[in-house]
Amino acid sequence: MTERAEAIAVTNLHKRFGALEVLKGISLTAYEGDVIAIIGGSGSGKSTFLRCINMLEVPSEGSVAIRGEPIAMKQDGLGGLAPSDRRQVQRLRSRLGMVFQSFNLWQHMTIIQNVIEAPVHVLGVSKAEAVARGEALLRRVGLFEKRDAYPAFLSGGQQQRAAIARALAIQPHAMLFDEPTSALDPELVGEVLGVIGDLAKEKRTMLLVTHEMKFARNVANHIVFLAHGVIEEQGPPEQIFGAPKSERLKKFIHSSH
Amino acid sequence: MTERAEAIAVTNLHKRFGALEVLKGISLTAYEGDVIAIIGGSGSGKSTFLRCINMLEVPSEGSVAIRGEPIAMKQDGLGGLAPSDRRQVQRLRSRLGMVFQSFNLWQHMTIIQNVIEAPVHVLGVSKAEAVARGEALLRRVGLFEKRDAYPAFLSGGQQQRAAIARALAIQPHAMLFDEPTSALDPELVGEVLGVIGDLAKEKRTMLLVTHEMKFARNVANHIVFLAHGVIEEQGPPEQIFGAPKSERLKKFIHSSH
Amino acid sequence: AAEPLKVGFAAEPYPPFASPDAAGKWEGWEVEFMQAICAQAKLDCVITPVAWDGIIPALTSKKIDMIVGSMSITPERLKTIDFSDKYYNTPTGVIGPKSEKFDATPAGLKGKTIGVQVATIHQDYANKYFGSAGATVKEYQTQDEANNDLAAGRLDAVQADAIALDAFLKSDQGKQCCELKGNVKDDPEVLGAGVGVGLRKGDTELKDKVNAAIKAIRANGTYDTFSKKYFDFDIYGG
Amino acid sequence: MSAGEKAAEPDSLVELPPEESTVEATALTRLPSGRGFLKPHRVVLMAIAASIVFCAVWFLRWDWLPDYAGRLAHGVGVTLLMLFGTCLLGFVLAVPIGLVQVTGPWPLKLLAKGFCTIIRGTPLLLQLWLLYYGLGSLFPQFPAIRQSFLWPVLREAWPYGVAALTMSFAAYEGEVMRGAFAGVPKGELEAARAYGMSRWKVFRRIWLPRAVHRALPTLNGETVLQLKSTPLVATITVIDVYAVVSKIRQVTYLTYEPLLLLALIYLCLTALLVLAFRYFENKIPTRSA
Amino acid sequence: MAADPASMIDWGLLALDPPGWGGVLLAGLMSSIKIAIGGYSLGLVLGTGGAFGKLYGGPVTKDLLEIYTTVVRAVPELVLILLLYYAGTDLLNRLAASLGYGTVDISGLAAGIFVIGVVQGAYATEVMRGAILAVPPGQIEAARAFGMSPLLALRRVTLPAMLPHALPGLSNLWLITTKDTALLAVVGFSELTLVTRQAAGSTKAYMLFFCAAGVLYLALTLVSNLVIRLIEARARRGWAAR
Ligand SMILES: Nc1ncnc2c1ncn2[C@@H]1O[C@H](COP(=O)(O)OP(=O)(O)OP(=O)(O)O)[C@@H](O)[C@H]1O
Ligand SMILES: Nc1ncnc2c1ncn2[C@@H]1O[C@H](COP(=O)(O)OP(=O)(O)OP(=O)(O)O)[C@@H](O)[C@H]1O
Ligand SMILES: [Mg+2]
Ligand SMILES: [Mg+2]
Repeated sequence: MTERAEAIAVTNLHKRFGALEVLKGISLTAYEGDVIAIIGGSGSGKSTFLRCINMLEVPSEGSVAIRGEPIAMKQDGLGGLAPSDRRQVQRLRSRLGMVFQSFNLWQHMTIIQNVIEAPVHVLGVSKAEAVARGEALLRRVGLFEKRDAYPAFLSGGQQQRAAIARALAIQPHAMLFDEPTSALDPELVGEVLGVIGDLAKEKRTMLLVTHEMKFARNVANHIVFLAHGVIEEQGPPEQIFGAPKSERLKKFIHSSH
Repeated sequence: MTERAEAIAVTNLHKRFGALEVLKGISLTAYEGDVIAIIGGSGSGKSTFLRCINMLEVPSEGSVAIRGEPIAMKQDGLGGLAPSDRRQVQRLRSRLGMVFQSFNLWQHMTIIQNVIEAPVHVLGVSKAEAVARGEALLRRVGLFEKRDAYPAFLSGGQQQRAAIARALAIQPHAMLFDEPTSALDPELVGEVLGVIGDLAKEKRTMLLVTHEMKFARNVANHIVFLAHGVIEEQGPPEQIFGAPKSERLKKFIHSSH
Repeated sequence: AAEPLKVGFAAEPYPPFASPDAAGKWEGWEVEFMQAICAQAKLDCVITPVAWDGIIPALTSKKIDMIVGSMSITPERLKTIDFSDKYYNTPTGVIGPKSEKFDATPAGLKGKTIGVQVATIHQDYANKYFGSAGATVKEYQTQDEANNDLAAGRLDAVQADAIALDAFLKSDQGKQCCELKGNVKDDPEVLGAGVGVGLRKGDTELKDKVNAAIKAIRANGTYDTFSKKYFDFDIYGG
Repeated sequence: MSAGEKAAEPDSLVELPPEESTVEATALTRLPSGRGFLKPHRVVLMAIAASIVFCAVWFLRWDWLPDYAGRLAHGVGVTLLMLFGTCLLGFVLAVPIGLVQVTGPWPLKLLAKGFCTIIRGTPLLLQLWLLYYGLGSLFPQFPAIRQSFLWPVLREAWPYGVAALTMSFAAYEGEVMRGAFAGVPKGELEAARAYGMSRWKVFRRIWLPRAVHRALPTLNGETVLQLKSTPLVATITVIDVYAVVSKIRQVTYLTYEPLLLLALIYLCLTALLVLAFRYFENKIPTRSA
Repeated sequence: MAADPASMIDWGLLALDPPGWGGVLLAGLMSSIKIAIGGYSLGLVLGTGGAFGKLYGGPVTKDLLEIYTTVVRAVPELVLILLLYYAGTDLLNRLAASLGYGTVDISGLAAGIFVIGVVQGAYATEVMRGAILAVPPGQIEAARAFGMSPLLALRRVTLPAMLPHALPGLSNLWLITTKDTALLAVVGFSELTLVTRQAAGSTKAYMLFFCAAGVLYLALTLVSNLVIRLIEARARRGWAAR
């Protein structure tokens, strides 16, 4: 693993909401091509961890580096941290493709407009080029014919696939998925997992919070089990699912059928 | 099975929405104490079937009898049917406990008010008695201490348990569940299934539309598989899940992991 | 001054003193009076209609410079604005429906409902003499509304300045329903001071000019000339 | 706008906006709450406010106040009477107006819609005049009416004021109730039917209370608007507090003082209304973020 | 009033040229519309600023805006207009005088627009604030996650996304504005209501002119409704049908 470049490096990350410490010192490095699944019970801090990586939540302590470039932080005067360079954050964010649990497609734009929005208005790609690439991506997730539909007219599964295309459109260094299927009806889960599985096969760097154990096992090369704000256990899927060591992990795997 | 009384008898039920025929002649009899699980793909007509039983949807053809009393129907002049005696429908409904997918608790009433509403205002039970019984029911579903809370302040699982208590409060001849857990977060499903499982053990007559195959298998004594508006296959759980005959059922069981 | 003098008129029509026609031209006795004094004092005047509600603030905030609006001079008002000398003072009359017979005396109006325009000397008078004698005094924002209600039978009598009443009685509406019941007994303390031009406090220069002009047009006959067009009696009063 | 309102929007992918966000805009329920009220900047603001009040008292003329205190109090009484009378009557009308627009047969629907459009499309002042000077002055031409026992009432001004304000409130509130009725989740009504309630019972026990509760913040705003509309009755000789103040202005020719007093009176009345409504709203808590 | 009102209607009074008052009424209507458009636009600007100030401003900004919206919404418009118009110009004049300028004369139109704008601004603030709150936070978060700067996110996502939520409120405000212009009569502005009163008072044909004005207002409302519907259809294009 070590010969590959670092894609995301998180060191000693802490996050407090008021008195509640949600993350209690997490360090994790994702190398290029890694597919890391983050599992854990509800409230264990998985989403918070993912959101700290692109500064949607500002960490209380610790540091995050994207492709070797540490995000500059400063004290915010209230005993917490704050990014010191907003432009840097925006630049780094513009190459991290985030896919949300609830899709968060922009409802006032058609699917293709959603997909080209960030390339055109953030990265400055020409519109023609963005559309061409966007259409290719939509074709890839099987949504080409929905290109001019508005999100509200699509099923949940289609919306999530569109969201994935939107995230891919910025040619991201890494993709961040926060429970991409848990807002979907059971019948629609498959189509989205299929698309993500394909991405994994291409060796795209991905961090993936999920409740779908079977899927995590098949797709990830590294599993991180979060419990109460710390990494309780991590390792390759065979080890985590086949030979869990910690009691908590055993119980967790057992309970999630 | 035959020595028990009929609780619900549906004969040759058809339901059309305009040109779309959703139910194409369904006959099914539930005897007292039966727990019947209705399974099937999305759009196969499960909800419609359940709703026809208490006339929330008026059947286009066929008849429904509750405890041997057929619901009187008349032609409505447009080629469809309509209940001919509204009072009869109201009376029969007042002994069918329906639990909805989205709970449908009355938001302007506290939990205990929700529970005593139908007993007091429909069945004419005295308020003191209704409260006493209601509190017992709430205790049973583990919600006694939430008795004076408003539904909006409860979790989905708690709301659904309250809805079950509300349905039990009318001392129903039969309970109708329409996907009682599918609006719940995965972690909350268990608590509701637990309550329903307990009811099943008491041999309450129940019709249960569900996506939870494992649960249906454990709890029901009879499984009905609906596809495209007809009963494609039915029988005891071991047979349906263990030795499905129809291709559709095999595929369905396979797909729902 | 290069700036023309802005003369405020109540935007609501008050014939025969001042009312606009459809072309927006103002006409009436007060319009001619205003023109006469402006000509006399060599002032360049323009008519600025302002709704009655806003006419005093318009004066104090210098949106207009004087008000020609049939404003009665009262001590209470003198605390806030200034007045020129009176330029007319008319008897006060009471009108009522033809079908009913009564006099304009406290006894005659007992038990009747009598309409007056709010915050006028007529209101004070009606309250003092008729209200205390068992009549109901009803306040109206404009004279027109009181007249209308009289015609509609919602009032038994209207007390106002005889000229306004006369104009009403000559209109189609007034001709049919109503007649003059007589003028009220004078009480200089209430009805006294007459109508003056409203001026900003401290604007003594203008006040002097206006007073002088009023005296002059009274003296040189202009006043009587244009008054005759409207009235067949002496509107200046005693 | 209370966020809790929207928590229970029906099954749609996108959140639909509240039916009547305008009127929401007039809802004054969000006044600052007591707790955590005193912050340093607030103390400064209040000091500034106090000094303004002091200036107003010191530099302006208030000597007329004692003379009119009684009449002002009476005027406030008339204003409140008009307000509550017309709001209650208007609400009673608004419920069927809103309801038939949601479920009624089309002729009624059309009628209600037309009523709302016409009333909302023309200024209240015009309606008031049409009623009072138009309709009201037709009555006396019929001796039958003039001789009838109704005449003493019909010749007064207040019935016309009440009628105009009531219709206005009914039209605006009818629209609000339409939205509120339509916004009650279908499932809750269905649940009521599923438990054997008759239509009337569903309406009385579930639909109406639920709709009224949804409409409360808007209702609050509408009531404040109605409070601000009541001065119009002064134009037809009903002596409310506004008429008293205009009279003071006419008598004294003071510009600001009576108006400032009037603004203060309306602020106080509004505050009272808001507190009252807040009390009702809090009776059934809604979950807000 | 005459015994037979029907025979009394003199339609000639509504003729477009004097002595008919039709032209005057139409001119009044035009003035009303002019003021309404001006005041409404100002209200929108104030409302947008106010909404963002209330949501994202500092504590002092928030409190001041709260006072602004509360007071303006609690006090009758007529009182506000008198106070703002006269006290406002009074103060302005004194200020100008103390700075050595002469008195400034503010045109009735400008002042009217200003006053209506301030009143509408308070309501618009609340409409916009509600609309912004109604935008699912995830939409804005997604914009941030893709590296948009706050301004870009505002322009590309927040504003267009809130529009459908704001439109019903804003269109209602527009209708209110058209009727509020009647209040400007007190500052001497010849809008529809004032000229109606003048026409009615001069001719004594009260019913005729009140009805005529009512019809004009109603027509304005109905036309506005049509336009609003078009705008709404456009803004809601991304919305699933109800
Ligand atoms: N903005 C916030 N303010 C306060 N507490 C928060 C906030 N966001 C999250 N939390 C708390 O932090 C804890 C972890 O939340 P997080 O969303 O990261 O959990 P999760 O592992 O993603 O859970 P789930 O599987 O339910 O999504 C929870 O207890 C949550 O209540
Ligand atoms: N009121 C209605 N009007 C028209 N079509 C309807 C109506 N209700 C249901 N349908 C249609 O009837 C079919 C069956 O619907 P139903 O809700 O019974 O399916 P279901 O088996 O419950 O599916 P799901 O598992 O998704 O709840 C669907 O195609 C649906 O679109
Ligand atoms: Mg999460
Ligand atoms: Mg269903």
